[in-house]
Amino acid sequence: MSDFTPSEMMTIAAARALSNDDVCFVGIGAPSAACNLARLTHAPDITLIYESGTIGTAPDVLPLSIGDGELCDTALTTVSVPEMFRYWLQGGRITVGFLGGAQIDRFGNLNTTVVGDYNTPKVRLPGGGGAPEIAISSDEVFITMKQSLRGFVDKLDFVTSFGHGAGPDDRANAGITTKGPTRLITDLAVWRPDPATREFTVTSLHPGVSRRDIEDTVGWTPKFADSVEETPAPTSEELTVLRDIHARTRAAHTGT
Amino acid sequence: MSDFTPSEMMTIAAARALSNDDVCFVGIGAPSAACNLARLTHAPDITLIYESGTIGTAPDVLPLSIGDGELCDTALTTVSVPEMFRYWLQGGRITVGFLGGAQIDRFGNLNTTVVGDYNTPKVRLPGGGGAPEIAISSDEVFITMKQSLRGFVDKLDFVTSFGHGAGPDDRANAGITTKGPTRLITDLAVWRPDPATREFTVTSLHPGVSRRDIEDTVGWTPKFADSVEETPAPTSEELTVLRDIHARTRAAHTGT
Amino acid sequence: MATILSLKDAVARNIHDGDSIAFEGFTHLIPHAAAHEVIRQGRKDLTVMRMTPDIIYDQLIGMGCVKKMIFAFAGNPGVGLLRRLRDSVENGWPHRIELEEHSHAAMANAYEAGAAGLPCAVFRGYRGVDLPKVNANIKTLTCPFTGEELAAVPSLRPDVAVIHALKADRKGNVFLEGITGVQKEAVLAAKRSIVTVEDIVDDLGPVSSNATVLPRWTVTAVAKVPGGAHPSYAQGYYPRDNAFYIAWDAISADRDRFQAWMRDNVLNAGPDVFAERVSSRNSAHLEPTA
Amino acid sequence: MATILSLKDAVARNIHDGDSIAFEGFTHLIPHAAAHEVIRQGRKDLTVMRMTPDIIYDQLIGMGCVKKMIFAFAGNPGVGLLRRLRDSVENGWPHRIELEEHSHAAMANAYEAGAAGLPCAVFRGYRGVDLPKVNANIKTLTCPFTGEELAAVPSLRPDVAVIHALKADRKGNVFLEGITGVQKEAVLAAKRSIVTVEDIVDDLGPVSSNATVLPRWTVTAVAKVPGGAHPSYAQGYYPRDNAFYIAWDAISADRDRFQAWMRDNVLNAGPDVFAERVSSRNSAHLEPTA
Repeated sequence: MSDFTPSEMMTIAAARALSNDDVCFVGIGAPSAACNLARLTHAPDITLIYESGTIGTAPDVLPLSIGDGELCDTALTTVSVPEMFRYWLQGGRITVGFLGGAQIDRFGNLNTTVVGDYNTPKVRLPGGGGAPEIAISSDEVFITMKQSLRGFVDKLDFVTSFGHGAGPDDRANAGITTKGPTRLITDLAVWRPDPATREFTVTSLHPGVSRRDIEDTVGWTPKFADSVEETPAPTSEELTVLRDIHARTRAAHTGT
Repeated sequence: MSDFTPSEMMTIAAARALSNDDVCFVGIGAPSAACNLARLTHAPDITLIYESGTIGTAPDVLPLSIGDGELCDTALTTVSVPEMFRYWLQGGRITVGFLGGAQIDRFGNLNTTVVGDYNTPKVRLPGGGGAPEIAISSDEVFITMKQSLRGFVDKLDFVTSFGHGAGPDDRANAGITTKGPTRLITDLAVWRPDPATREFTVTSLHPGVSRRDIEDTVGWTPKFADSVEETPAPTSEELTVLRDIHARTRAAHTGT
Repeated sequence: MATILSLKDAVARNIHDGDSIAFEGFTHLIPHAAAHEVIRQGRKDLTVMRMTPDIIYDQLIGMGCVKKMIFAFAGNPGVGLLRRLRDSVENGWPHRIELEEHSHAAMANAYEAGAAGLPCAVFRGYRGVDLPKVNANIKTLTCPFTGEELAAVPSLRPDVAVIHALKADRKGNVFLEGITGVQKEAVLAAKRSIVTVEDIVDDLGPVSSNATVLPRWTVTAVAKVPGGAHPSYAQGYYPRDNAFYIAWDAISADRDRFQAWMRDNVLNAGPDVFAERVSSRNSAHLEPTA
Repeated sequence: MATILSLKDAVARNIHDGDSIAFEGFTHLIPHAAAHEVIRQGRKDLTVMRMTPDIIYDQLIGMGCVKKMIFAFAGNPGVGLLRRLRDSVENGWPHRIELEEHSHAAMANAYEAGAAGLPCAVFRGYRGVDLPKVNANIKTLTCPFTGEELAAVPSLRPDVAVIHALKADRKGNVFLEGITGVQKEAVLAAKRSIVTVEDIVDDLGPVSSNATVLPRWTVTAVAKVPGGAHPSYAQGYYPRDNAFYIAWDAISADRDRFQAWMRDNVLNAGPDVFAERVSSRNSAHLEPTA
């Protein structure tokens, strides 16, 4: 039970949220691991799409980039990037978009653009990439991030992709018809939006995590659901499959 | 010298107007014969594009439709129809668009939509197809039609594709930056737009054709250039190649 | 998610009276067998759309299935006019259909916009011509950067797209190649789709990594109908039956002859006749390559 | 019309100080050798655009070639931030570049609109976010049929597009396959184009009828540079050198180390080094398939 890391728990909890019928727009890092773990365990027919254009891909190792050759080699088909954004994302064919970021606020708005002022940034982050439109065109959005005071902030320096704005009507007011972030899966907990306020609320704590751990790692006063569950610990199958992927991936990426 | 038909002369005169560097958007019928005749005689490197998506095609027989399998089999590549209209035609990559029609006026405006009133037509013609945008996006337009009082009219029943409107400024006024119809090649003559008025003017009469023949087959008083040339008669090579294509085509289309 | 069905069931479950339907296929892969099944099942009041309504729509119109047609070029390619369409528009037989007329560029862009989930398509078109005067669905908008006025048409988002493809695998992933026209766009733009195929195979085989493949979860129903495009063609399977296109001109010229042909070849026939049509024509000189 | 040239001549003839250039390639087929040649020839004041400015733009920026960058995601994929870009933006070394920032969807649509000859791209995007507040090139327009407000950005139409492809034939027709990104759009949107290729062959061979082929008359210059995408990859020729991407983080972390690396591997080298890089890595376990 104690033989897993918070990072593994995060990936495994994210994988469990996916189903066989999902069509996922996968980002790099934890989302890629979670999606492929789901595919290799309980959701063998899940469709994974990377924004490089690969549709229905089934990589044996995790890609370092969103366009590694492995993704194309194992895909059902590979389309151009304009087509990916027009027909597949904007066309409304993605059930789950996965996002992460450098900063998140309690409503699931994300910042991957700058720390500090936009024109004179303290840290120039990579920018939004696909995120602004993944956030509005996917049926729903799952966010995976490790909790930290630097990342979980009261107010974003820049809104790169839209979550729930500041409350229940803000997506509709911005002309957005999709659900937005429905799960925030961290290394400590699973959060879901409060049905009334849309603020992310802890619904499940990972094994061994306390409410105090949550409070110490977010820059606002976190809300907890009326009944907070304990996230089931990783099964040995989940851990074995995940570690095997990571081992294959490390070997492939370091060229050993 | 007399051993050719007016129709053959029309096709051969049209073929001669094409060069090795042209990228032609080919229509069915006389344009297709002219373009392939050019390819098989003086312009072997001409690029022929059919709106079905075939780029750089080199059919051995003339297609009956703009999408016969022969076109795809011999093409450099075949793209989707939306791409054909967006990247290749609208993208400004066509040097010569070929058009014809049921009715033409003296400014090269064409009607392929209806004879009579639009809502209660005497004859419901096929409609514009690709013509409205071929007429505005190709660098220049060649028109091939057989002369007749029914087809060469003083006033069109319907403007399906735009030529020179009613004079020299009308293309610019409609927001069109391309040259428009620069040649009208008929079974009797070659016409070119008057540089000042843009009205089609006879610049070359086919062998054996009189001015009276022209006047008898158009529904307006035709203009002649200051010096009207005689179209050189078909060479034996031109005739042989053209007749060979037609013979191969007839055999293929009737299934014999 | 694709279900593999008989053509009869695929049509019965997915096409209803009053639906808007795109039977697409740009000269290649026109879904004739599926249209015949729709006629056989007596569907009515259909809004049909198609860039190039040729024989397939002449038959639907002549049999009275159509209320409205959205189109750009209505002709028997290389042969002439559509006589059943003309009889409807000019003489009201069997009834007068409503027409919404566009250019090819407009419809190609409108399917593309439909596949892309947009409400309208924007392109450079219709300048100087009369069609915008008779079609209220042609409007303009202005580029906010250059001030250029561009044409706009509503995106096409039919209830059902019907296409013919080369093959599908047993999961329902669909492969097409060659002149692919607007079929992929039509399927992605539609609420439901029916795909007839030459063959259903275990594996789509060694196709290009960029092959035109419709994933099973974008398709509603797949039905195997060998020859189902005839008299159109299926690249690598059988060529276009140009002689039939020429023959249609005479068949369709006369109401009685048209009705007799439809009775013998559609109403009293089934999807199986398509395999016979292409095998009798082509077995001598064409080997399927796939 | 394509001319087959050395890379040196292709760059000298087609890329000038002050040009706007799209070096494209979406993880696959990134034209590293061509960018190195541009650096070697000392081009300045370039406006560079790229959906995903990774190492290739970190190098151009660090060497002072860039005046302005139009981009959507500036990172070393899967590794971290771009340290030369950060040093320019945060510290002004070697000088501060101007940024025009978009999303991937916006840039993909903007290349597509450029290829399509349109002045702007129209899509559903940028809702609720801050980028439109800091980028005046993000505007809106309204669908004339539904009233929906859509995003608009200017189309991207660079002076020069630079891409790496798999092969060309001797006439200059170019073939690419796999993850094709926005390269075809970038070439068709540009005034001029340079294409480096793994090989120049008599005939492109038995490719799919729908293969991604750029006809010779859409390309300005073709140069054979085997390995020219390294550390990116060429499908069927050599894999992505992920270890190099990881190593770049340390090389680029320090100004001196960066300059030494550029001196040894770019300024004092030539296009031939790329073939060595991929052959030494891959000959043991990878056979070119084409």
